[in-house]
Amino acid sequence: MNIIRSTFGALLAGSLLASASVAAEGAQAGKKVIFLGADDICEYCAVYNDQIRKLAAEKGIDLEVVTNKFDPAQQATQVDQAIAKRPDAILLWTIDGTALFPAMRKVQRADIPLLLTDVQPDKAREDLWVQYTGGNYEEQGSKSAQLLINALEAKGKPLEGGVIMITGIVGQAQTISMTKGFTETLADLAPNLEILGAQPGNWDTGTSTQAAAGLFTKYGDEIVGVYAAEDIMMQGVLIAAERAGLDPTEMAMVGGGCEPVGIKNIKAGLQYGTVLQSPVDEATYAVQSIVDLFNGAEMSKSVYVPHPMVTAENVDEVCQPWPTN
Amino acid sequence: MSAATLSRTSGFGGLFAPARVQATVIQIATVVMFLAACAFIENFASASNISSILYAASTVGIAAVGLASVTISGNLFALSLGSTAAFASIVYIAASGWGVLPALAASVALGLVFGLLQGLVVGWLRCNAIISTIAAGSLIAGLATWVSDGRTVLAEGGPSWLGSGTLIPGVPWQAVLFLLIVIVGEVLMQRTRAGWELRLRGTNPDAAELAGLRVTRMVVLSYVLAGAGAAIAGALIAAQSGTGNLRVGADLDFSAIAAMLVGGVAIGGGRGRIIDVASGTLFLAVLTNILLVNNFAYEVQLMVKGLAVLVAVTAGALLARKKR
Amino acid sequence: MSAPILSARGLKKSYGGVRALRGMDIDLAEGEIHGLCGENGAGKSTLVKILGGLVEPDEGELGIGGMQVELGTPVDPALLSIVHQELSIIPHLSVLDNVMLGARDVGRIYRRGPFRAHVRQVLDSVGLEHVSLDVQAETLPLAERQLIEIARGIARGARVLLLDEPTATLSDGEIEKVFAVMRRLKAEQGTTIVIISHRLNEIFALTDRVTVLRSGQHVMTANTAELTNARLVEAMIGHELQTGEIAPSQAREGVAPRLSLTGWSLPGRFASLELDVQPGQIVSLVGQLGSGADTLLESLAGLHPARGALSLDGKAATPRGIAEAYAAGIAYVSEDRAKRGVFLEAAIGTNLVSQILDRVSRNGWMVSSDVRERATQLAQNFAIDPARLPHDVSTLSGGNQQKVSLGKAAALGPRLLLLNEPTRGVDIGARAEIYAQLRRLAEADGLTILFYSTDLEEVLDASDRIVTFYRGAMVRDALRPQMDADAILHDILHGPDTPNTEAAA
Amino acid sequence: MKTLAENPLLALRWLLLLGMAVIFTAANSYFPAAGNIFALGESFALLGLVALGLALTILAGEFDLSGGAMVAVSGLIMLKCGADNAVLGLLAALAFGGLVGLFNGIVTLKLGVSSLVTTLGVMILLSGFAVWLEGGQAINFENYDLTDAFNMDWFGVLSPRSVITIVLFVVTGLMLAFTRMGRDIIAAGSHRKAAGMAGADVRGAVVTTFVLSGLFAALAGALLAITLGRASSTFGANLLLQGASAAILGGVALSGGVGRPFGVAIGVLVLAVLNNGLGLIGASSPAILLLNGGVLLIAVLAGGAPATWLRARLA
Repeated sequence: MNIIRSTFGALLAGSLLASASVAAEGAQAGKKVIFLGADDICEYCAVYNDQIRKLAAEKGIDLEVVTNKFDPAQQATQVDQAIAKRPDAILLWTIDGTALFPAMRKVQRADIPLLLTDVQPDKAREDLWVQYTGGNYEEQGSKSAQLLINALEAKGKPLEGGVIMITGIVGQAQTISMTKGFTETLADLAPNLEILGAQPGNWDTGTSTQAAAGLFTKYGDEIVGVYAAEDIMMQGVLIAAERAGLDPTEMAMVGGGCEPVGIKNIKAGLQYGTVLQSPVDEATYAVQSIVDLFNGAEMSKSVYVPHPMVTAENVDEVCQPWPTN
Repeated sequence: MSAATLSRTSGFGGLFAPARVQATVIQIATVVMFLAACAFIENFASASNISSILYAASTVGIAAVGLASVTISGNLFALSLGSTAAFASIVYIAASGWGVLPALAASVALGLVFGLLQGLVVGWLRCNAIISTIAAGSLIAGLATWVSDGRTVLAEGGPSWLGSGTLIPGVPWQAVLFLLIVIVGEVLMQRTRAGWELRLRGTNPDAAELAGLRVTRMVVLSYVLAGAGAAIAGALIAAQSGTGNLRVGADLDFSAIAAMLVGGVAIGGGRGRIIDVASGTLFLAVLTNILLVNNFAYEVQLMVKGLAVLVAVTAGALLARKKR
Repeated sequence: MSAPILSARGLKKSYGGVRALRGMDIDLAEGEIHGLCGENGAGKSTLVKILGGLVEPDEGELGIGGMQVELGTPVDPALLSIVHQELSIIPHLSVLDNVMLGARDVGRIYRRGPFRAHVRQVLDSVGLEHVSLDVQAETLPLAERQLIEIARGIARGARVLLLDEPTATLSDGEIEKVFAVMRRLKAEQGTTIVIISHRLNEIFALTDRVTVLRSGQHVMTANTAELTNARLVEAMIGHELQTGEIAPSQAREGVAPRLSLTGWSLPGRFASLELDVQPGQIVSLVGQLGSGADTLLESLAGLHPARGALSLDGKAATPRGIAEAYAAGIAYVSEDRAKRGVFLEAAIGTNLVSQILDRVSRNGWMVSSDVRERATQLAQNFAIDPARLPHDVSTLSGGNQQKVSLGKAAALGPRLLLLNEPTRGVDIGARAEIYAQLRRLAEADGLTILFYSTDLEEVLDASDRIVTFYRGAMVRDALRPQMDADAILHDILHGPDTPNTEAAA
Repeated sequence: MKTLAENPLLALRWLLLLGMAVIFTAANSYFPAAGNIFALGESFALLGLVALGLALTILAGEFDLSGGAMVAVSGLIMLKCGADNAVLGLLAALAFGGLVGLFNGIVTLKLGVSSLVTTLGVMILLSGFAVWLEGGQAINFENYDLTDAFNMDWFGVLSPRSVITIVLFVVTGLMLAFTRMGRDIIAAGSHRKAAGMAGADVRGAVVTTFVLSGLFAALAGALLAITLGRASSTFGANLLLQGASAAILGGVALSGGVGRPFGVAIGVLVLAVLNNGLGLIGASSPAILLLNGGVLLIAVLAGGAPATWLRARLA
């Protein structure tokens, strides 16, 4: 936290300054790319935004960052705006998984190459974009299920009993995919583990605390494992468990993201593990995607960032602390 | 007791006077609902579940008490509570190295300053109350984003007594703080000159002005209290989780408004007491907890909450009319 | 008598436990002017609202123009139209729209053109020649809004026109114009007019017949010509009443003035004036709207930034705001009781002490014994039932609300009390009580009282000294015994006698 | 100077609008480009309809908090009922919006309580209903012909949505100025009791504004769903506060009876241009929040004591 970090001018047009051209090699240098991303109010997004600005500048890409307060309607108009500016490419973080197909069609008709990041829409429409780089939410959910089973095994518990889920905001594409991946894998690998209840934690610690507290009251000792889609929500689950007098080390506590608070909890032994999704990785992949595009490299439709399972054993090697500036 | 001698709330009949009937009904409903849940829902009466209800009620309730001073003084409501709480959560965690009380004091100071500025804009410069607080909410959120750079701040060390300590099992310190604030608020509002002036201002702003009451000061005061309430709520949320970020207090504005209105505070000003805010908050917290404990789907929870607001207000209006 | 144009039978209406009307019959003849008298709470307003279809009675029948009317649904304004006591003028609509509001002959698409000429003519007839049709009503003074409301009733061409205290806010000159229109409507169009008024002289001057209500019941209907003032009052209150008039006290020699104004002026509102008033004197400021008399009163309370010097008991005390006025010992009672005078939704006791909170509190904490004591004492002084102290002011009648408003100001223990329309909308009985209380304050405490009123009866009944105004300038300053109604009317309508003044132009 | 003296807020809106247009054009040459004007029109269409409905209820002395939540619900209804037949979906969404408006109006009038309270309940209820309708699924719209039709542009700048919105603004303006209902709406908001006594159709006026507010919000939601090809319970979350800001910025007084659709349109434009321009120059999140707050603060100061002081000085 640095209060006097930037002047108001830099604040207003941070992206323009950040993209001041640095001598860089490759066909991408000097190309104009518009990145339509998410607002800094979400920490993950803030790290991603900082990172992509930095990496693009290194590569000499003229990157313009436009953020969005998780409002698909606003993002659709931002796509219109971006097309009007005739950039060499558009990099799009679709706030809502599928809301932007019509807007993507406009980009296609305008003959502007479209790259996607972070949120992967329905693959049936992948003719609309050149490449997706980023997380695979269904895989993340699936890995979380796997990790939960590993945790029970590691603790020497049978694969039976109840599991509760704390999900993201209801209706979001990520939430839908992660939930799907988790439930399907769990049903496949451990049919005797029953999902007792699921409540949204809205990517927020406080909401997750209340939601988990309710489920702990209802199911109490029946619960052998908890899946929270994000580490900051697992933090809420841990608080609720402590209040309910439950020992988190006795349960399979699985989060997601390998966020700073998750690293802390894993090291403290309160949380068994998490599944990595790093904003640094995602931003790096996205910039690579831009570089590949302009250098005529072969582009596969989907490139996923790695989602290794993380436990106390490998947390230090896998999870890099999020950079601050 | 001056409040009792000069208002219709005295005596048993006063509880059901038109102006008080909604508040009384909600108080009874809260108790009945609570007892029924204790009897019929397994584990509901457990210490951990009671404390979970109290944690949820304390944060929203403290913000709602502050907000109520704005409403009772006749300025409808403030929409800057959420961002004030978010900023306060960040300040609390950043300052938590100094200890719990200094960190709490730092957050409250922040809330006081933001409240004071809004109070001056609304009270002294006589600007539109709603838009001023929407503008303030946006400005505060902007400052908080700038200062925090969007990052979650984590507390050093383990949980503090304010975050997870209890007086007795089931009664967290946060609930004690809430109770204290309600009592102090109630006494200030009913028994002090400033409280009387604030309520009279809400009843009739023009008459209060012509009666020479200190209306500007009262309006400023109400926003200062609202800012402080929101900041304490933010600090408490931060203390619970050991984290502070911009998402804290995302639903605080409308939760606090709903709690206050359900409790029987009139949106038009002048009517309602601080204890009503507490009972409205507890009513919604118990209701939410019952739904959560029974694992009702999120959509059902929302719809029941919406219905509760509608029914409480409808019943209040109908009963008040019948009494007339 | 030919078949009545309006005939009501057995109207009953209760609000909760209160029986507002207990079986009321009334017949109105075509083309008569009919006075409706009764104290506040007698049921006049309820009757009017039932006749207009705004309130549904519990029982009863109503026929207008030979047709049975469905009770509780608004009556066609072309048949019966009401001019309400509370202003029903919409601030944000134009004068034209206000006059046309509620008319039934306006289509869904509202074409204003065809109505302009007619509305213009009606406005001219009530003395609003100078008011444009397109100006927003909120920009007009209270009296002009009342005239627009009367114009609305007239413009609808109703066969029955009900006027509920139409003159309460009007000056005498305006009242004369309105009455002239009423007489013309009756003569030329055979309109039946019902008028409710507390000003009995109006009843005698205008009406053909009078109906008196008391406690929700019909007491009598009589030809006005056969009535005396005393008989009418007796019918209204059920017993004889000493008039409200109070013997004026004389100015005393050699007593230093309480209030002194030197060079007191407000450019554009009133010209520089000098005025000395002794302790214990009750002075009325009289003038038509725009004469500056009301503005003068308000300026003494610091509500307008006047120039010049104001001193109290020889000490300079020019207030620059209402709070300074109170601190200096000047109290003010507003004419707009509901909006600025009292806190309707707060307890009577709270209201009574609301201006002396600093005196019933210690270090910011209210002292309950002091509150109770002061409130009870004030209630007794102003003839308010102390048992009702915990009840809201809104539960009181207009007269009792006004007593609360006065008590609240008197609680300050001021040296100078300023009253704006001290008894507007207050019935005869309560009026007498208020005048008596003012006199007690003046005599016992040596309080100086200045009031502004548009009610000639009130001016003559309650003052020791009368100061008249015309177009922003003082015309005459005389003791009550030297003044009568004709003199006052002459002053406020025509100004000073000198033929060459501006006023004559 | 005369206008500024008479109504500082009115003049300020224009100053803000023109000032921003000049600054943004100078900062980014794409601001006046056809494609950007088109994008501006789309923002105007969504916020405009919600703000217009809200403004009507404020004009009649009420306040409809449920507009934002209605956008989410109506979008979901549009796509769920209109999967095969878009017209059916649109009609269903509009019917639902109208009925909720009717409910809001009738409950508010019957209870005689502030509509802030009743519509707060309805707002929470509707958000729950939206999540229920969605049922944890992504609701998409496969009729891309219709979507394309709504995304086409006329003369490069106007979309069907913005044209529909402009037409509704004009119609609403005409309705208020030249119909009996319009006059009664202003009367009901300006002085409710007086309007009733004068014989204006107060109940009809109040219910009409709520129904229109519900209809406009439902239309905004349905059209949004068509153009995005998607509906979600998370849509419309920011619209309530923005709509209220736009209406009041547009000169609508919370006390009722004051304000006209034309002013509201300008208020909506101020916010739309501000956010469009900030997005275009790539302003950072804190800058966007601070400038939004700043513009509202300027607008609010123009309605307060500083403006009165200024007016006195200039008059």
